[in-house]
Amino acid sequence: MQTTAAEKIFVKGNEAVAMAALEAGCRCYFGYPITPQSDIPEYLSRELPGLGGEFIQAESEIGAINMLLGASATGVRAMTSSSGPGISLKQEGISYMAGSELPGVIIDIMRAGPGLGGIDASQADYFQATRGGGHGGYRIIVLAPASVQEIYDLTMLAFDLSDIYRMPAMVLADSVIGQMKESVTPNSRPKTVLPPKEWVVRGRAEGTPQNVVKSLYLGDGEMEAFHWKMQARYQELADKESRWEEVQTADAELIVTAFGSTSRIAKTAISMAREAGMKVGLMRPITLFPFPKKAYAAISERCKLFLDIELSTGQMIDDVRLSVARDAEVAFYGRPPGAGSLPTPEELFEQIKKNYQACS
Amino acid sequence: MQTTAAEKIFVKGNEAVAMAALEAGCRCYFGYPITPQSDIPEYLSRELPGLGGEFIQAESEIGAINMLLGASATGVRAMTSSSGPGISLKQEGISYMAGSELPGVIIDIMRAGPGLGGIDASQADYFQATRGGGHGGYRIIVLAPASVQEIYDLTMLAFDLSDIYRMPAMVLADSVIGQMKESVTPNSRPKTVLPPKEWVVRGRAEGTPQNVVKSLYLGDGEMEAFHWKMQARYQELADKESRWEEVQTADAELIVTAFGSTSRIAKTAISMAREAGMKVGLMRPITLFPFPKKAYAAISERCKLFLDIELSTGQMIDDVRLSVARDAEVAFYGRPPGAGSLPTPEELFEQIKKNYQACS
Amino acid sequence: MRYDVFFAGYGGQGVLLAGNLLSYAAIHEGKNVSFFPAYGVEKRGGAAMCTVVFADGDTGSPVVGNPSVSVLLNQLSFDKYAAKVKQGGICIVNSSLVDTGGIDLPGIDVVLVPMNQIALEMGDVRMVNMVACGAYIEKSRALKSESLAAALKKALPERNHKLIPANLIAMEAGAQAARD
Amino acid sequence: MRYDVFFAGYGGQGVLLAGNLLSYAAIHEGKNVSFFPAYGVEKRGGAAMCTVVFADGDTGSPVVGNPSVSVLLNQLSFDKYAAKVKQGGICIVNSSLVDTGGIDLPGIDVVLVPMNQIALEMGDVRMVNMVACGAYIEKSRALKSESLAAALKKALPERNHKLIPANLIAMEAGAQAARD
Amino acid sequence: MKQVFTRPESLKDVSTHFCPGCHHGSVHRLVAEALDEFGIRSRTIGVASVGCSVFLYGYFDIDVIESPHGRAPAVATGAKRARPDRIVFTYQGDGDLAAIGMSEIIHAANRGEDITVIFVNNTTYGMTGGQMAPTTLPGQKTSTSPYGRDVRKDGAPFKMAELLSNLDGVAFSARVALNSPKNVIQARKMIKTAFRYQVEKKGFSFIEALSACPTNWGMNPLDANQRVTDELIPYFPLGVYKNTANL
Amino acid sequence: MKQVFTRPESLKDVSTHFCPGCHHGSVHRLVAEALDEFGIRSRTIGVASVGCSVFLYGYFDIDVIESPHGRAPAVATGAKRARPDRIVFTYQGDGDLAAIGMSEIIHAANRGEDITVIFVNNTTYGMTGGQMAPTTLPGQKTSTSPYGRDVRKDGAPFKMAELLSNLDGVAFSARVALNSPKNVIQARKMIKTAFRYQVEKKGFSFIEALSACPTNWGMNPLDANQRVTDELIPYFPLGVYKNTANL
Amino acid sequence: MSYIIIDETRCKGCGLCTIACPKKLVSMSENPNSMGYTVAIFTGPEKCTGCMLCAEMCPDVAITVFKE
Amino acid sequence: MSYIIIDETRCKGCGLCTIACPKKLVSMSENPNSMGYTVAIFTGPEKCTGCMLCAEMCPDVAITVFKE
Ligand SMILES: Cc1ncc(C[n+]2csc(CCOP(=O)(O)OP(=O)(O)O)c2C)c(N)n1
Ligand SMILES: Cc1ncc(C[n+]2csc(CCOP(=O)(O)OP(=O)(O)O)c2C)c(N)n1
Ligand code: SF4
Ligand code: SF4
Ligand code: SF4
Ligand code: SF4
Ligand code: SF4
Ligand code: SF4
Ligand SMILES: [Mg+2]
Ligand SMILES: [Mg+2]
Repeated sequence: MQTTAAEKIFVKGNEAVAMAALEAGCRCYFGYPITPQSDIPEYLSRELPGLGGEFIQAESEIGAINMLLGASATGVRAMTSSSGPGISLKQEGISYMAGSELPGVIIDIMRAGPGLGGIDASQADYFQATRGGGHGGYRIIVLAPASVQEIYDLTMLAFDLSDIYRMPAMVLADSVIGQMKESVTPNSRPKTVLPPKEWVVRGRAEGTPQNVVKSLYLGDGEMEAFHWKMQARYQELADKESRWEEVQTADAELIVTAFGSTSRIAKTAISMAREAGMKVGLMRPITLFPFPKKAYAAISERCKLFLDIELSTGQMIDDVRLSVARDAEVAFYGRPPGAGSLPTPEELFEQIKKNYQACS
Repeated sequence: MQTTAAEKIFVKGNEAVAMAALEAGCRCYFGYPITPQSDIPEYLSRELPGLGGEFIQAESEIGAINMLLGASATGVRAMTSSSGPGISLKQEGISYMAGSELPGVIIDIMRAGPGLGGIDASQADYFQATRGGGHGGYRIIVLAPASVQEIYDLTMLAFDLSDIYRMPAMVLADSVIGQMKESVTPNSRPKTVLPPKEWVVRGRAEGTPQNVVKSLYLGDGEMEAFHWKMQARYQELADKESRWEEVQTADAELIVTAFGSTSRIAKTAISMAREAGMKVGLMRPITLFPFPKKAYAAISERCKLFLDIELSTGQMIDDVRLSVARDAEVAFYGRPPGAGSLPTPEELFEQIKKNYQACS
Repeated sequence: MRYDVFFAGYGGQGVLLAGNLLSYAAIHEGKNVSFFPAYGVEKRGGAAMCTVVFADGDTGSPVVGNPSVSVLLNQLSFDKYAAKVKQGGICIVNSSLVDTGGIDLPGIDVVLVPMNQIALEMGDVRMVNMVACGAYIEKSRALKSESLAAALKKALPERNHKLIPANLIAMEAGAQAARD
Repeated sequence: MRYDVFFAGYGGQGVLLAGNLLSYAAIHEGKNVSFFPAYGVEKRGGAAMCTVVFADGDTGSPVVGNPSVSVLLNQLSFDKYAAKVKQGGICIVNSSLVDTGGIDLPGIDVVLVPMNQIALEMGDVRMVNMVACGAYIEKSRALKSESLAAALKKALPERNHKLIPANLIAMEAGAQAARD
Repeated sequence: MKQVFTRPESLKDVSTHFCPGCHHGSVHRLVAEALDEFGIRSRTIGVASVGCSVFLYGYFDIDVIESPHGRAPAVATGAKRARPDRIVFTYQGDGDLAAIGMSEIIHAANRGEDITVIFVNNTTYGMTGGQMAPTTLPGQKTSTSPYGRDVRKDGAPFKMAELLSNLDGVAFSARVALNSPKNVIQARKMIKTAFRYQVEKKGFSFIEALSACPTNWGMNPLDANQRVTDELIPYFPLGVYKNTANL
Repeated sequence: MKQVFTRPESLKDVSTHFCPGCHHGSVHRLVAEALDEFGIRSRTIGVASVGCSVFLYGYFDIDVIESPHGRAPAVATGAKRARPDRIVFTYQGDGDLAAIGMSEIIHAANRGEDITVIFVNNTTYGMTGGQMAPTTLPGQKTSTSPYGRDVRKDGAPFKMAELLSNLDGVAFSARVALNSPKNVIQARKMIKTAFRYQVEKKGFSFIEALSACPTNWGMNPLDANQRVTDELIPYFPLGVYKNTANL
Repeated sequence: MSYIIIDETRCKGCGLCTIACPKKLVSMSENPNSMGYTVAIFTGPEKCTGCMLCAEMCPDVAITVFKE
Repeated sequence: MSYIIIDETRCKGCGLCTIACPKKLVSMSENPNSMGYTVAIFTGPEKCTGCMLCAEMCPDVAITVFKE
């Protein structure tokens, strides 16, 4: 890492993740190589040993997520990272972590799918991340950065939220954000007050209660009670932790909505539209779960036309539709993932024009 | 299997699945034991060898789904079955099958989750089934039976639809349907005209083109084209294959909507409501993907109040909300899965009363 | 008509066989039947329950909140399920193992049958479930006893068909006890 | 001001290093920078591309559909990307390897620089990317050459710092060629 | 009068859900005795697997992590690496360890994780109702091998104690049985050795315990116990397969 | 003049994407020659894995199924059981087979599936850029073992040809190399034997091919080739580890 | 003189103790406990050596042994 | 007299053939092919025995061997 005069460093998104994890006090990393995120384990394999931490290249993504489960259960901060196929393999483990109320950070640098797909940027794993690709109807925290600085900051936030709400937290980005280099101010770990981890499995010393990390609930009504407890926690998350960015929405007649890398492309397209005299704004969810429903509802009181842009055939659009006012319209422009399919600002500008004209 | 005079047989839902698979010409089964579906492999381990078929108890659910992939690629009819944790483990394989346009039938007898959870009935894996728990934004056909006869019939249908549309098809039930015994008429295989499988990998004989089953698309725009092709196929599915059951919806002022086992419980509750003079009907989706959007839209033109009932904190409700008219209201009553949490008809009747009164 | 009956006991008391038997009897009478079992986590000695619904038309819900008839074979089942019986319904209790403790179940016809004792008298404590079935058809009149006789052939594996006569006698004894 | 430049060539031509170098130069001038690379599937000899966007304010999209400046180092890149250059933009071409085939790019300033030849003359064909950078700053005037000199220290690993003077000469040669 | 045999402290004073004659109970007790012996209860983390032993936390008075089916060695790896001063053991069935969990056990063993693995081989899937396991004997009928295990299609039973001893990372590997007092006493010795290896940070230690599952074998407890003698031990010979201290 | 050496028919007449000096190309050719030799091209199904060899279909003129990373043995099992008269082989890298795919290879081998497995061991993850593999040598630096493989934490490299030969289901297991004409010729013989076993329905056959990955070893092709001689072969001895026809 | 105590509530009637005792001092009763298991009983303190083999064998840790 | 033909478009210049030939009849040129690889060249048909070792060694199957 070379630092500039301004203390900024110019790094890849993936490297920023690794740096932020270390700053957040993460001392255990378990992962399995997969493009386009392998810079993360590579960086940590260099840095963790010197910090007294543990780096394991697991035998598989399943090994990795279960090592994360084991480490998190003992109360340390730990992380794994992967991409599409590997994240699919982790679904059972994530479900167990959610069912065991375990924290733990999962980085998902999305690539094109389904199947082996390709290594190009994708947003087609939105459903998998936000709806729980695993069984049992749990949810996890999902944070969607749109810049290298933000992936740094959100990785740190993921550790805090995960500890506070006792559930896995995922940073959901794609190969644009993971491979892109930008200048980053390596912020130090925020002084968030974290709840004590009394539930930790670390040996049942005399006089302390037995701690058990488990997801098995067999007593009458126990599992149901767990679900309602989680439901309340999700609501609390929505109330306290919803994050989003609005750009020029105040006077907008068309609101583009997009997350992560697409929001970056959209921003330039919106500048082009503004230059062309169109009142266009951007609504970018930063937390995908909790989805900033209220913010969408509020915006849609004043602007009735949305254009949702995704690197998929449309997934977040469900959340947008379920959030906006009933009389709002949500148009869609999707470029499913794959080589040569990343939209350009010019292309999105055309879409904005088309929809803007349709409305006026 | 004992047969009655009427040629009906009295069997468990799980056994009906196995019988239907054999009738559909399924000759390869790959699975791993898990409650509450182990009757399926047990039945097939007895019957397949005698039919010249192959039964493999795979080393794991991952082994099983990949054996299914391999067998399906050669053009035979093949199947796997599992429940929550096992289905989570199959997600990568399902994504590969979807990405490779492979047919194949997956039976999911849902149990309580997340994690190890419990073996009681659940509908909390609706999102996993219908949104693709795996990566890459694919969808699979999802059929939701509500009786033993229907799980028999839909299992056979799953094989046909899977072959016709070249995508995995899932029968999504729960331990109520899987463990329940009812009389079944063992219908014979419908005479559906199936498309020839020219894509099959069976050895590249001279003069025939090389066949490759793969999900890797690296050429510019290739993967995107694949996504749009699939999107068109999903639309075709929605147009041609949407299935649902309506009961007494014509004059209904409140429409209960539920799938699978809950719809059965709801039916009795609705009878109770009708007896009490309330105009209540039932809308039961049989295909969860494709979701019968148009049917919901049509009903919601005449009835504005829906009560969605699920064994979860609410998943199908998203699809209901996204399908009904904008001015329709969708209330929710959920019993998340777990021991002692199966709702009773009496309980649902109370919910119907409450919502019915609220509306009138 | 739509009938429902709920059986509960511990594993080994033959609860599921009883449910199966009634199911086959109902099928014999041309009814539609839903038989819905449930178990505890133990392989041996755990709880076992089942619900049988039969009707001329649709069986509707396989789950019944307030059964019209419950047959409760041990204390745990009684404590947990007796109060759930529908108003006007019947609660048949294995009084050999259950202490009803003078519990009052207003509006419910509580029928005490010393099933273990009767079964032992018949020579095999494992016939508790047959005694229970006898008591059930006697009190509910939902099925004919000929149907149960026919059903035994379906519900029992071939190798146990020799036990059918003994089972029929046990049923009759159960019916008799319930009548008294 | 917001600047963007697109580099493309085959692996081994140093496309990514060139992008990094310009990035550091822009950072040196206090700009915000987004450097976005892309590769083909081959480990060796495949395609390599990158886009650098730098601005005083937000860099916005790291993806650029119609670059203001493209630097195309081989035939494949030229064939695929030349026509994408923005109207009024600049297309710098490695004429040592690219046959522009008399293709007409109206509204685009096509600058032919025989980069391989120049690099070979400088003694090392691997300096093609430096020649390209020189041509770029000459034509775009987006960055100062001092900044590139400073940037070399950041972009090159320590062990290669001895090559900096040679690289600077190569850049100057590239600039010179573009000027002519 | 001195009480010479009593329940180990690390075992809770409760009844188990195990069936009559199930050897899981015996293995539980021996593990608890080892924890008592080394005085490590208060720093031990048990890693339960999915199978009849899933209620480990109900019986052992120690902290417990319940892992997904087959993944206990990975979970234990995470826990041990995070807390190297703790004693970490897994307790796994044959379906768990040798079928779905094959990759995790092989890799944890090969890495030489400093953990102890207690592997209960009862030649069947107990919890799910007696399906064929990777250790089901040739010809053995189970609910998914109704015509008996056919080695030509299902393969031969895995001998895990032997297989793992081929890996450099394994410090100790032994197979024991619980079918006679003598074997129980020998099993205790082996289980203690396995934990001693961990206490002394000597690396990965592995115990395979041949166990009876009367319920799924369709036998009464005495016959099931006899089957261990007559069928299991001849196929899976008892003994120490690796002992690096001896090397 | 007779053309004595030419490209096998089963290999398409195209350039590969492999790096200069990569032995994947050599292994491809030898497998193609075996298909030619037995005249089985038209009934062969290749099962590709994920790794540098993922483009199998681009180079072999045969039908191909591409499997998820590590799962080729399961995919091949499904294909072979469905079509027992076809010749089915997998082609897998060391990351694919010995890391993520450990369970699948062990179980397919143990079941004695009638397939042939070609295992290319280049001691690294080629496709993803040179991370540590389960076969990375002690001390070898890779992008995720920047200080060299530490056997105390990472374990010793797996010797798959030896490990698998412990399983009853394995009929043939051999290790070959491509670093000299002599070894190439020997490799051809072994690969042909492996396919012959399948043609004759003799069961599971396994070939481990030690291979150079100049790119990720950071070496030129000649040095990489030399490393196979100097470092790989001494650690992974060549030879036949199991040959049931000889037993 | 030694003796053993069999905890009735824990005994599951498996009978393994009966084959373990070299003196055949444990046998099965006909009495079911609260779980329905017919439990084992100790038949002779006279000959008991306190060798603990019965206790070693009991999977349910239902036996306590006392020795002089 | 035997000889070999090296397919220029296939050769990746790895040099493995040069160490394979017992007669040292293959060497590396300075000429890059269309992919930029400097290809191998056959230097002497006089001494070639047609032993095929060069071809066996070539990972890219770029060599064809002709023998009398
Ligand atoms: C992923 C997954 N697959 C399957 C199951 C179902 N399951 C629970 S326990 C078990 C096997 C138990 O057998 P074993 O490991 O031998 O333990 P035992 O009960 O015999 O002691 C299985 C397959 C599960 N819980 N999770
Ligand atoms: C589930 C999953 N995890 C990870 C990857 C990424 N991946 C692709 S190839 C590969 C390893 C390749 O190494 P190896 O098997 O040794 O083959 P080689 O390229 O060396 O021939 C990995 C980890 C993937 N595609 N899928
Ligand atoms: S089923 Fe078998 S393993 Fe499980 S508790 Fe019963 S006897 Fe033990
Ligand atoms: S990266 Fe290595 S294994 Fe892959 S093609 Fe290049 S040399 Fe071969
Ligand atoms: S202690 Fe020994 S002698 Fe006494 S009862 Fe037990 S086994 Fe028999
Ligand atoms: S061994 Fe234990 S559980 Fe079994 S009969 Fe004897 S005392 Fe009872
Ligand atoms: S055939 Fe033999 S002698 Fe001729 S060039 Fe090749 S290696 Fe040399
Ligand atoms: S071995 Fe083949 S690819 Fe390598 S230099 Fe010789 S001819 Fe070229
Ligand atoms: Mg077992
Ligand atoms: Mg490799």
